[in-house]
Amino acid sequence: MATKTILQSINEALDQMMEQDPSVVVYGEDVGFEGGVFRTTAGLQKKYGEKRVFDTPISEAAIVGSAVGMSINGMKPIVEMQFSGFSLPAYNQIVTHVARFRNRSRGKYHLPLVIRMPYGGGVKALEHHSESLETLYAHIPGLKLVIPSTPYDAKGLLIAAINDPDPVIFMEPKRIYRAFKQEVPDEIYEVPIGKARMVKKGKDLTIIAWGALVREVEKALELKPEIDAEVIDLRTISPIDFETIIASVKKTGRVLIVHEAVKSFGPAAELIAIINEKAFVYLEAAPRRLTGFDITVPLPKGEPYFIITPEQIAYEMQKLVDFKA
Amino acid sequence: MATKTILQSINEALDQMMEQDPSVVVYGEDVGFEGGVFRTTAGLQKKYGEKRVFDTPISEAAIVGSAVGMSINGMKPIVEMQFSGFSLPAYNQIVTHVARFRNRSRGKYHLPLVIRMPYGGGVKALEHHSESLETLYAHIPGLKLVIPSTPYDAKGLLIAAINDPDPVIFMEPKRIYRAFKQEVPDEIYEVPIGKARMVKKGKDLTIIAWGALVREVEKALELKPEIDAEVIDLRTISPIDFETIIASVKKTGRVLIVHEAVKSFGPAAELIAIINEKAFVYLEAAPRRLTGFDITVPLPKGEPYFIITPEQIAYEMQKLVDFKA
Amino acid sequence: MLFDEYNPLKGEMLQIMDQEGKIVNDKLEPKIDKETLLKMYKTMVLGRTADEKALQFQRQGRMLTYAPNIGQEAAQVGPMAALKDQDWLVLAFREFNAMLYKGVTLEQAFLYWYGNERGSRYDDEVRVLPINVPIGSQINHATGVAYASKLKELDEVAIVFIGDGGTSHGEFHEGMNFAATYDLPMITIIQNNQYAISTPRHKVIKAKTLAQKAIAYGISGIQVDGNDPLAMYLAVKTARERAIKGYGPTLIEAVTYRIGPHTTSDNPKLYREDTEVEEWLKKDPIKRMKNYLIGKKLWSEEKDVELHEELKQLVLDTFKHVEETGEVELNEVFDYTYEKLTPNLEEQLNYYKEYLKAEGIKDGN
Amino acid sequence: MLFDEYNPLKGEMLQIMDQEGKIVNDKLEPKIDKETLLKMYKTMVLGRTADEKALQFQRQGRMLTYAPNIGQEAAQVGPMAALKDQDWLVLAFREFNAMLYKGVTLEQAFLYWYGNERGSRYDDEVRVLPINVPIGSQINHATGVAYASKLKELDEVAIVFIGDGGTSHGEFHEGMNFAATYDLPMITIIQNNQYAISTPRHKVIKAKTLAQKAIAYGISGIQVDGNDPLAMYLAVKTARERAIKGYGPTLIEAVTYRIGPHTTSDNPKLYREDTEVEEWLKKDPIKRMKNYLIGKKLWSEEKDVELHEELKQLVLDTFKHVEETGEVELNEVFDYTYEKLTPNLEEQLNYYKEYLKAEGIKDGN
Ligand SMILES: Cc1ncc(C[n+]2csc(CCOP(=O)(O)OP(=O)(O)O)c2C)c(N)n1
Ligand SMILES: Cc1ncc(C[n+]2csc(CCOP(=O)(O)OP(=O)(O)O)c2C)c(N)n1
Ligand SMILES: [Mg+2]
Ligand SMILES: [Mg+2]
Repeated sequence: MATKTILQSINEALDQMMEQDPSVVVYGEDVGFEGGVFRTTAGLQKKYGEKRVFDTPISEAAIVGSAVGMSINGMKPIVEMQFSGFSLPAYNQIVTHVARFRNRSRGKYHLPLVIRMPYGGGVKALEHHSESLETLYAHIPGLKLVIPSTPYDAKGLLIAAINDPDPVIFMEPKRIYRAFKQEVPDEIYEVPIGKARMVKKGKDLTIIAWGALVREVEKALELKPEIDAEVIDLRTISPIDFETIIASVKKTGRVLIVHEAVKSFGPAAELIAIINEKAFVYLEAAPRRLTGFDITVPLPKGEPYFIITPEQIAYEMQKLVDFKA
Repeated sequence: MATKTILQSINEALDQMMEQDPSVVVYGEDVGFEGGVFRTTAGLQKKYGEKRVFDTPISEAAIVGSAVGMSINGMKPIVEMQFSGFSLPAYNQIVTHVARFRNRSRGKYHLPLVIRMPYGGGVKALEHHSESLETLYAHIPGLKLVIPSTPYDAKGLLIAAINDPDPVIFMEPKRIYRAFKQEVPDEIYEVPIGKARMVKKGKDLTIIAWGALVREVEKALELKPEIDAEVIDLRTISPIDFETIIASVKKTGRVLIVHEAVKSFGPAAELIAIINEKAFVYLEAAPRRLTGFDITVPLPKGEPYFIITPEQIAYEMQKLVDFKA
Repeated sequence: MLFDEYNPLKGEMLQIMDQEGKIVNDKLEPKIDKETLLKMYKTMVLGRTADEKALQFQRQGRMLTYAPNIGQEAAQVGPMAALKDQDWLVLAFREFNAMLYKGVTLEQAFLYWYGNERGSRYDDEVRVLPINVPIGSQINHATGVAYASKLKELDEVAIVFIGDGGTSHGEFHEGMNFAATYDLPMITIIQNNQYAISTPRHKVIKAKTLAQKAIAYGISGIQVDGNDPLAMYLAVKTARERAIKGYGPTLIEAVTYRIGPHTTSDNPKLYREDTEVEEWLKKDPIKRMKNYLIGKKLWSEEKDVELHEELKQLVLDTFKHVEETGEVELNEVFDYTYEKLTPNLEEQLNYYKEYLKAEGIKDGN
Repeated sequence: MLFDEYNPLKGEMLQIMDQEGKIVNDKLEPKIDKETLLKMYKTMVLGRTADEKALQFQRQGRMLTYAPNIGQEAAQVGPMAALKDQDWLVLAFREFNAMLYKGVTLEQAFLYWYGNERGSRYDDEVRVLPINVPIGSQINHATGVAYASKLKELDEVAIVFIGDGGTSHGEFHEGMNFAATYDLPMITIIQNNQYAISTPRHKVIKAKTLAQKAIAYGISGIQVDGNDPLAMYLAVKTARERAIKGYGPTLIEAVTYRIGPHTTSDNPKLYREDTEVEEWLKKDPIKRMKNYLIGKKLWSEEKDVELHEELKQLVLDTFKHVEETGEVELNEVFDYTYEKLTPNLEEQLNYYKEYLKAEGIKDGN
């Protein structure tokens, strides 16, 4: 066991799964020779050859569409969208095919593929390099959507995604690719899809977050030592782990959801709806959401207004515990 | 004044706006010579010529992308996606450009365009011809999303959309294109965007719906004469008319949201979140949502399981009024 | 080489038999065994019969929408005869005859248009992808299938169909380019039936031929008389050989005509003249194939009458069976979204069953 | 006709001056007035100077990402010189020189890469669309702009840039086909700089030339030495004349090379040899243009030294100004989503202001 970053964990998961299973192929724009613009696929082409790890034309629909065809013909493709903002040209393929082939063919064909994409802001990037598009994938029946927040989970969830018989969208919080290291087993292991992670037990309120914001929540806890928050890292955005969330809310009666995706029609709304459906009578305060504003992620000079800080989270925590019906 | 169907109202709105404003152009697949597969644009090419009303190649991205360019160069394009399911190949253009040009150019360019698309199920159609994709557009900052449910609103809202300085997605409930007639003024008039319609006042609970389902709700009322429901036709899905909704929920304390879009991460979730944020203490029951299941809209033989009936709405109404905290 | 000789820029269309089924290019007449020739013909007649009946069923309100293939039989059956069993067929939506030839049962094909997803679950060994509604997107599936075949070094190709209208879609471009990049064993057949719903091909595509689009991808392209089954056979056979040798994909434009409406919801009289249809009726591929077979003494008028009778009955019987067994159970609409029902879907299914029970509704349509 | 003579299938590339700036094709040497020639040259030098400085600023942590243009100046300035003021420039993202020529100020151009949207608000009369990040999608904007120009029967064209990598995108195809369909007054320049980030053009595009993609759309295409400003000028001038006459769009492949990294986040040493870069340095467009001007007695070494000094200072001063004024106010990030703040956005803005106040944070970054 050694300490690894999220980036290293992803690279290791890909490497080990390619080694173990010759049907795994990895491709996308600049994924092969260079090893990806973030270097998540570094070294793989050298090790597994140009046929299993390769560069593609700038054609997101072809990347995803071909992954559909490869899956049907026995491969396990893991494709990369260079940034989640550039998955949109492939959105038609993802919604109309990736999500539907099993249903359309009544189970004759299924697509055990993974679509990886770095996502989220905070890295001072150009337009379209910073969005958080969870809703667009979570709303589509037939897809699973997974987001790790730690090196350990990154490896385990990615392996689980590759082994999953259903197509998985795997969003990578690029802001923390290299932010910190963690002990990560050298072997292959799975972190189950569909299960949230209890980051910290608590009794005053429940905070739900995922991806890069889990760390920001942890920092916020330090700003508010007087509040005993329970923190849940959702990990799988779809299908949602009802159980963990509902158990927590029943206990605390108060809930704050934090995400960088824009607010309206965003993921927090679904969580609030579920909590209403399953734990309404336990609610002691109106659930709150702290999210990206309903605007385009600003270019770097304006981005700080958009990025959620530990201070804002702490501010929201206070509002929640102060709430009196 | 004469009675008109939704289809006729849409055709009339297009006709009158083209007549009034030479910068209006109307185009899309089969929109020109034939007048559209549903005949919404019938007669326009003959009247306004092939340059202003025309057939395009099967290229949704080009249809929407060219509308961006036309807007920049002084036109008011009204484009049609043959079915909302076929707007997905244009989704990249809509999200990255239609929604963002004003912001990107800090107001130098704005896009007063309208993207029309028939949507929804219940017409025994092939795959991809029946989806309800409100969330995909409502979640995107910079877009407005409008859905009429009556001939009167269809004409007034479409005219308002054409006059609106911001880009508007205009979804047409094709199931009721020809379902009924209503008195519709012959002149040009607007129904304001961003304002819901109070269909019926009531005190026991609030029902929010839009598009084809407003009629189904009305039918449900007849099945439950003992329940005095307030019915709101949302009309504009984004931006949402908070005021009307919150005023109603504060009065009734109970709310049912009915939509055909699939449930998870769907429009009802946002409404529930808003109601929590703004009227939590008034809630006497957990808000409920009656929506499409989280599956692909089935082909016609299975579609009846998916389509929401007045009986189901009535069943939900009863559950809501029966709820005791 | 065939594809040099018929380079699309030369403006020559490959034709082997004329409108009457007489060989006009005997150097190129392919040697096809009797069994295959008869299978080709019988499939075409079955396709035509089923097509005509489907239109009737639809008018009687017994079938839903239907997209007829009349006139395009050769463009579909010629290619299929040139393939091997292990080859993959990737569909657009107007390839009824190709499906039948490649092992989709008539019942499955009907069941789909009847409105039941089970109609897209072809038999396990049948290498056909389901009907693909989003125009153009199937090309990319074919590239993936072909990539896998090539990676595994198998003697397989993917053949994919698209309409003339479909070539304008971005996905056509991305898929063709992708296939060219990796020299994939893929064959693309454009069924240029002159229309995309109401829109004539010449009005929205400026290129003189569709075959010349191959040049954009640096691959071979050829324009073929799509109503000539032998020409279509030869083009695909040659393309297949090249693909297997590693020369990459081929783009084949089959020049043909949609005799019927776009679908049963369409009225072609709104946008085209009857005289145009009549001209094309003279080039009927079934007539040509029949004359060719009779000329070769492989077929006779008597056999033909018998065949038509037999297939008509088969179609009626099959459709009756579809009507008797074509309903969908509640579980079916939930069971295939994921391998296992998610907790969420389980809840939704249970909720619905509860509702049905509460209302005393039978669990069915 | 130029485009017949240089039909892309003939494999000839249009070149008017050689690597040293000597005219090698005097029949085609365009007659460009002195003022324009000097503007071309000065823009190229300004572009180069600004480019080199931007790389420095970025290394000093004062500029954000930056996509340098070094080596591609002629491919951008040649076309701009052949346009009229009322023509529209539709950008990809690597057209710094074209922007400057067409009236975008150096300050605006810098401000964008500094990370401020105001850098995309060019002056009202400047007909340039903002930098377009989603590869390929700008082609469709150009078709729309051109459609409007044609509908209004104006003497305007739209010129749109794309990279070699960008031609693989579906949107390139749809836009080119759309423009061809309606014979739109549009000119597409492919800056074939041999790379898409780390991916060499020849590895992912099988077609021998990019110009031959024109054939797929039934339009004119030509391959041009993109480091030859006169050749680029001539090709665009001819394309413009044809466009205005109603002959439709033209596809121009400018063969050039990206001397610098893809962006400041990229390390080209990972994927290409220095020797390759050195070969291309010999074809430097600025050297060629300078020699040409000196040969024509329009320029001198002394003036050149002066110009470089002057522009260097201009660049330093401008960037300093950008640093002093380049911050973004809170309202700016909210104000341009819609014409008016929606009630929802108003609420969000107020909420945030309240938060800042509560925390005693100054309303600013
Ligand atoms: C992406 C997409 N856009 C629009 C449609 C609607 N549509 C169905 S068939 C058709 C015309 C297809 O024409 P063509 O490709 O020539 O095939 P044909 O119908 O002639 O066989 C259209 C526009 C669709 N299915 N998919
Ligand atoms: C749709 C889309 N996919 C991916 C990217 C990421 N990306 C930015 S530049 C680039 C390479 C572009 O290459 P080319 O078109 O040759 O232009 P060049 O950078 O050489 O000027 C890529 C893949 C993008 N901007 N848009
Ligand atoms: Mg067609
Ligand atoms: Mg390039």
